[in-house]
Amino acid sequence: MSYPDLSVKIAGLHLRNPVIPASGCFGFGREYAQFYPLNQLGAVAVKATTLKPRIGNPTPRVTEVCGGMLNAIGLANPGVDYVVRYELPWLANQDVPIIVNVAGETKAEYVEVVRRVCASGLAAAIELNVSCPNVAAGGMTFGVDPNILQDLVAAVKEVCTVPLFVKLSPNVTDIRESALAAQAGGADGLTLINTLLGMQIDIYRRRPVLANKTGGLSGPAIKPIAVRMVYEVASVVDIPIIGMGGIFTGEDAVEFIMAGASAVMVGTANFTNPLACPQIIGEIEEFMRKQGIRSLVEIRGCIG
Amino acid sequence: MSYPDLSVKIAGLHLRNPVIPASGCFGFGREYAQFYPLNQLGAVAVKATTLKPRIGNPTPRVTEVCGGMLNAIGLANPGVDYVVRYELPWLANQDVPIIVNVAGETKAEYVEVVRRVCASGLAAAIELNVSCPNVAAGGMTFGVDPNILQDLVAAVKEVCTVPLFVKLSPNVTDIRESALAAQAGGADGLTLINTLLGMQIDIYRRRPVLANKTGGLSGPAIKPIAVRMVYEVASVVDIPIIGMGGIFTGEDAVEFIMAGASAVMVGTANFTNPLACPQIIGEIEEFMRKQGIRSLVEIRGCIG
Amino acid sequence: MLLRVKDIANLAPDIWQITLSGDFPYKTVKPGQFIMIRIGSGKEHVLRRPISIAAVTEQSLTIVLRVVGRGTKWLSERCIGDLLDVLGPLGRGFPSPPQDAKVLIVGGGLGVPPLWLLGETIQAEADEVDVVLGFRSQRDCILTDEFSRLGHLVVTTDDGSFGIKGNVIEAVDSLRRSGHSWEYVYACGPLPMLRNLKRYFSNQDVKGYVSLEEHMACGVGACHGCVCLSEDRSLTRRICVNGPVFPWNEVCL
Amino acid sequence: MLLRVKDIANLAPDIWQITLSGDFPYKTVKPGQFIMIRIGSGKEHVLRRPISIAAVTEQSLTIVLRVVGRGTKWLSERCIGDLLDVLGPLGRGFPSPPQDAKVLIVGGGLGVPPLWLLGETIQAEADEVDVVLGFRSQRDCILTDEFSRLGHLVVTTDDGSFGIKGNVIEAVDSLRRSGHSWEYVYACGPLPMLRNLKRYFSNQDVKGYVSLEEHMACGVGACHGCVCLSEDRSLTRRICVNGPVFPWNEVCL
Ligand SMILES: Cc1cc2nc3c(=O)[nH]c(=O)nc-3n(C[C@H](O)[C@H](O)[C@H](O)COP(=O)(O)OP(=O)(O)OC[C@H]3O[C@@H](n4cnc5c(N)ncnc54)[C@H](O)[C@@H]3O)c2cc1C
Ligand SMILES: Cc1cc2nc3c(=O)[nH]c(=O)nc-3n(C[C@H](O)[C@H](O)[C@H](O)COP(=O)(O)OP(=O)(O)OC[C@H]3O[C@@H](n4cnc5c(N)ncnc54)[C@H](O)[C@@H]3O)c2cc1C
Ligand SMILES: Cc1cc2nc3c(=O)[nH]c(=O)nc-3n(C[C@H](O)[C@H](O)[C@H](O)COP(=O)(O)O)c2cc1C
Ligand SMILES: Cc1cc2nc3c(=O)[nH]c(=O)nc-3n(C[C@H](O)[C@H](O)[C@H](O)COP(=O)(O)O)c2cc1C
Ligand code: FES
Ligand code: FES
Repeated sequence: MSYPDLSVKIAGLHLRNPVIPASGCFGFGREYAQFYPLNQLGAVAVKATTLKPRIGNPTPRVTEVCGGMLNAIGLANPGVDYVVRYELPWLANQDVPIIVNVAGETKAEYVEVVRRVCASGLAAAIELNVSCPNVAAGGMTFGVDPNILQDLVAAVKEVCTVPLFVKLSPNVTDIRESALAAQAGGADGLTLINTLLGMQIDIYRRRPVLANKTGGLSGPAIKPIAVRMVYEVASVVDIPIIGMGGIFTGEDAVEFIMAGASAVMVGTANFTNPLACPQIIGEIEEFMRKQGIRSLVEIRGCIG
Repeated sequence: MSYPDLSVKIAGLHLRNPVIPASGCFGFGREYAQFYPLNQLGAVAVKATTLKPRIGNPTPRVTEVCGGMLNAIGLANPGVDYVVRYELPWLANQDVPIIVNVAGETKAEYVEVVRRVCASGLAAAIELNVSCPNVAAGGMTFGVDPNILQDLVAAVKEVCTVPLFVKLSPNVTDIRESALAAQAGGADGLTLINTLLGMQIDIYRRRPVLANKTGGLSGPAIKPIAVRMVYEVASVVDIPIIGMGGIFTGEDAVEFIMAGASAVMVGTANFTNPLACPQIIGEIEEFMRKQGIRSLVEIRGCIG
Repeated sequence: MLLRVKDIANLAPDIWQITLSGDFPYKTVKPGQFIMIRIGSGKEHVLRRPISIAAVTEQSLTIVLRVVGRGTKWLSERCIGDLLDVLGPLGRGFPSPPQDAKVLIVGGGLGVPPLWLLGETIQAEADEVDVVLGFRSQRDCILTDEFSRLGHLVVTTDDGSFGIKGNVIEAVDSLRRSGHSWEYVYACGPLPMLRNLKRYFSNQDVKGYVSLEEHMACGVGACHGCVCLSEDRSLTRRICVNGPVFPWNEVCL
Repeated sequence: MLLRVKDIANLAPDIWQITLSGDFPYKTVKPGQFIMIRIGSGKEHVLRRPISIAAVTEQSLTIVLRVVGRGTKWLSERCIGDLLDVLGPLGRGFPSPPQDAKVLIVGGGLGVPPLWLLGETIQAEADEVDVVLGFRSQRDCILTDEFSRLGHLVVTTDDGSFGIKGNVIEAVDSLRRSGHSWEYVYACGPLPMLRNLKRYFSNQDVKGYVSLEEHMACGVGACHGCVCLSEDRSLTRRICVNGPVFPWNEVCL
């Protein structure tokens, strides 16, 4: 049987395969390069970058829950100038496309960060993080109002010289509205889902486990919600989708592709198993081989 | 050490303890009476009742996912007249308060069902199901628009002669808005959360596992979301809350109480372990005894 | 109930036979009844898996299962001495035929195990028992030795690698053409097989019973997850408590 | 890496010592380093648990843990022969003191295990090693025999049920008043203990190193979950890769 073709074309990007470590779960790539060469990956989505450096929320800011985890990192990052100068160049040398996740508190900040990232020439694509539940200003507020979202995307699109992905929040009544707003604003693609807002209580200390009280829920627990949302969004938009939420195995990834995603991102699984991404790539390939699927296009959105 | 007092007073109801099997997960009580006397429970919430009998959705209509399950039962029930005549009388003899879950496709239908249930004199309380994700008309549509919700609750309240609880949908951007709308409409209490809409795909058959495609996600996977929502709602309403979502142990139940719930409901856990409810009651009692808590009021909402 | 794994054996690729012992009302078990087994001990798996009782003694019960997903995989990895959390016996089994009745038993694939217990139970009473079992291929054949002791056995495989090539309906048909006739038919297997069997006997004076499968949550009648439609499609029946065995003229196949 | 449980023993109520063997770079291990252990094999537990390396030989490593939640409970229930999925050695350990330095080791509760390996490592080189260990009560005391072989040992308990009644700072203070002095202080234990120790030595010419704990997700520096603040609170340091051991004047305790 011939070797299945895992490559995907998405919003003008050519990826070796559809597996991309998710933003915030892979740093700027350095840490996982000790486990495998990063050019095995389809692309790498790096940690959210903001205009100014941010130290993030107080700790504890991660905790485990059944089938997942909560995080309230709070967009900790060294700021766009540092990222562009000291983080991206190393990663750009690893022969893997870089997707730079961008966050901000104001429209102007988003625009400025995207401008600087694009100017560096190091990003293959931008992922606009309008859905982070862990910061007081900005972040999710952009993600839950379609009008504000469309306006933000349009403003960013004007300065964005690479494909622009918008990362949608699942904490909404109808994610199709957000998706259509992002598309109307000029997004070249969508990534979904970000985390769902959750809380865990330490009943012996009588207080929330996370210092920030609430945090974003990720991991296998959210997979059915994520698959449903990818399916819903795929049925209303024309732009490609990168799906994520609880992907731990190749079979999980195939679920997202059948729901309509062109590629997938893997977050929490990297923590459970640092080799998660290459293993998932291998499992997708094995599934394709066993099922006689030559290209992922054959099964993308196949459940109709 | 003295025996801790598990009894709770909620919206005028006196319950022996705060543990109530959740609607749809306990039938009309008969099936679980073979495992233990139902008067050990705080109350019993029975399966959703509609005006006409409903056969529900095609099968498969339940499936397991990581840390939970999806269901798309679709409000299958024999109709209010049958329920009032053949199901409630038996349960009413078990010496346990009955909370009757009511669903409908139109406001008029809700009102009529509530009228007939109240007329029977067998219900200790009504729980308005405005959040079922598994039916085409009605159900969740009432749950996601605050204005429609308030109007519905007000209409039902007029004919409701027992305490009226409104069960909120988690599939919304801000559940506090639904909570305030229900309160404004005259609800005596709130129950939350219902299931989150999810989907699972059988990648070998290339189709959704559930015949209905999507279903409601319940079980431990949703607990952090549910705890967060109870906490959010408790901070804005004055009426009592019954919390639920993934409660499997007494410690889980205590989390909801500390988040602000006066009582809890237990759904999926009954399937995993038919003795879940009495065991949870025992574990709450043990926790209270070990921590020197005499009454649940001492810890309700204690994380502030 | 916690039952202990007394024995676990691989019968065919992906097919395992597990014998359980411990406190269980073995004597009350009727052929066609099933148990619900908890998977793991944590919260990852919230639904028990329904598995038919394939054989029972005074102090043990045996199940036969095919690995199709995570739950059955986990079960196949149990070791002798492990404890399983079991609920049962559940459901209504096959009604016994009257003394000296002429009986046909038809099984397909993993529908075969519950018929084993049925065959053993009615062997004594029935006049003659014909058994037709269908499998995909020789490597999937299970319990054929056991059934050959119970009556006249015909085995079919889709690819002809064992027994007669063909499906069970064809085998039933040629039995009938060669003079066999039956008053009671008991069947368990894939839905299309049951549907075709019911259709095959539709104009004949035969009492037929089928055992149905559906995804289950509670296993005790509370959740309404496992329903099938009544023959006239007006009502639902809960497979876990009203079945899994139904007279075939009462349900819509 | 999959390591095999070679030995598991209960040291004190809820405290377990586990020795692991298998392919692991034992020789590179520095005192203060830790491993991240996967809990279970399914998807219920997605975060590994950080546990310090308490002792190491050429072919095994030992950890000591207290059961405080689901993960440590699961670990305590392992049996000899079981495999554990381990990541490590992780983090930067305690720097060795110069030859003939005067060293004080201070441990509190479950901060004691990583200091065991430290003590063994520096015993040869240091001039004299004073060790002060604090526990809540006699029943919580662990590794005291091991430490008494490493140097001059003082044990305190909050309730006086073993050793001296009081906390470790008081014990350190009376050692100093009785003439002891140190150039290097190594400490691991609850944050308040570390904070008080740093304050106690604040005006003295002592190099202090503390090992910090925080909830971790990745354990390798990628998630920024496990940070502490730099002394001036302007920056964060990742405990898993920049620590867990820090010079105490570099971090805000
Ligand atoms: C009354 C009854 C008796 C049965 N007896 C046997 C038997 O003796 N031997 C045997 O091998 N199998 C039997 N089955 C089928 C068996 O229950 C399923 O194969 C099993 O539940 C699959 O679980 P899984 O986790 O391996 O598969 P998964 O596909 O991972 O299961 C996911 C979910 O779907 C449900 N599910 C999937 N397939 C089925 C199915 N065919 N029937 C019911 N639920 C399903 C599971 O229970 C679980 O909730 C019986 C089913 C029923 C209803
Ligand atoms: C570098 C380092 C070394 C450690 N060495 C040891 C040791 O040698 N012996 C020992 O007994 N303990 C040690 N701990 C603490 C140990 O990691 C926690 O007790 C353990 O993770 C608790 O897990 P649990 O599932 O039992 O508890 P739960 O409370 O159920 O855990 C829930 C989540 O919180 C995290 N968590 C809870 N408490 C802590 C904590 N104190 N530190 C870090 N994460 C926590 C868990 O990792 C998990 O993600 C160390 C911690 C760190 C950071
Ligand atoms: C620790 C952590 C940090 C994250 N940081 C970011 C971030 O900076 N930007 C972003 O868009 N998403 C962030 N996410 C969300 C993930 O990219 C992803 O959307 C989510 O975790 C769901 O995928 P998973 O279930 O595979 O983890 C973070 C998630 C985790 C767990
Ligand atoms: C099989 C099933 C049927 C349900 N039917 C109803 C229902 O009829 N009415 C209702 O308000 N909620 C229904 N629910 C939702 C539960 O009452 C509960 O809100 C939800 O399952 C979350 O709780 P849990 O995680 O403890 O199951 C149903 C849930 C399940 C799993
Ligand atoms: S499985 Fe719940 S009613 Fe049958
Ligand atoms: S645990 Fe992820 S950075 Fe330290």
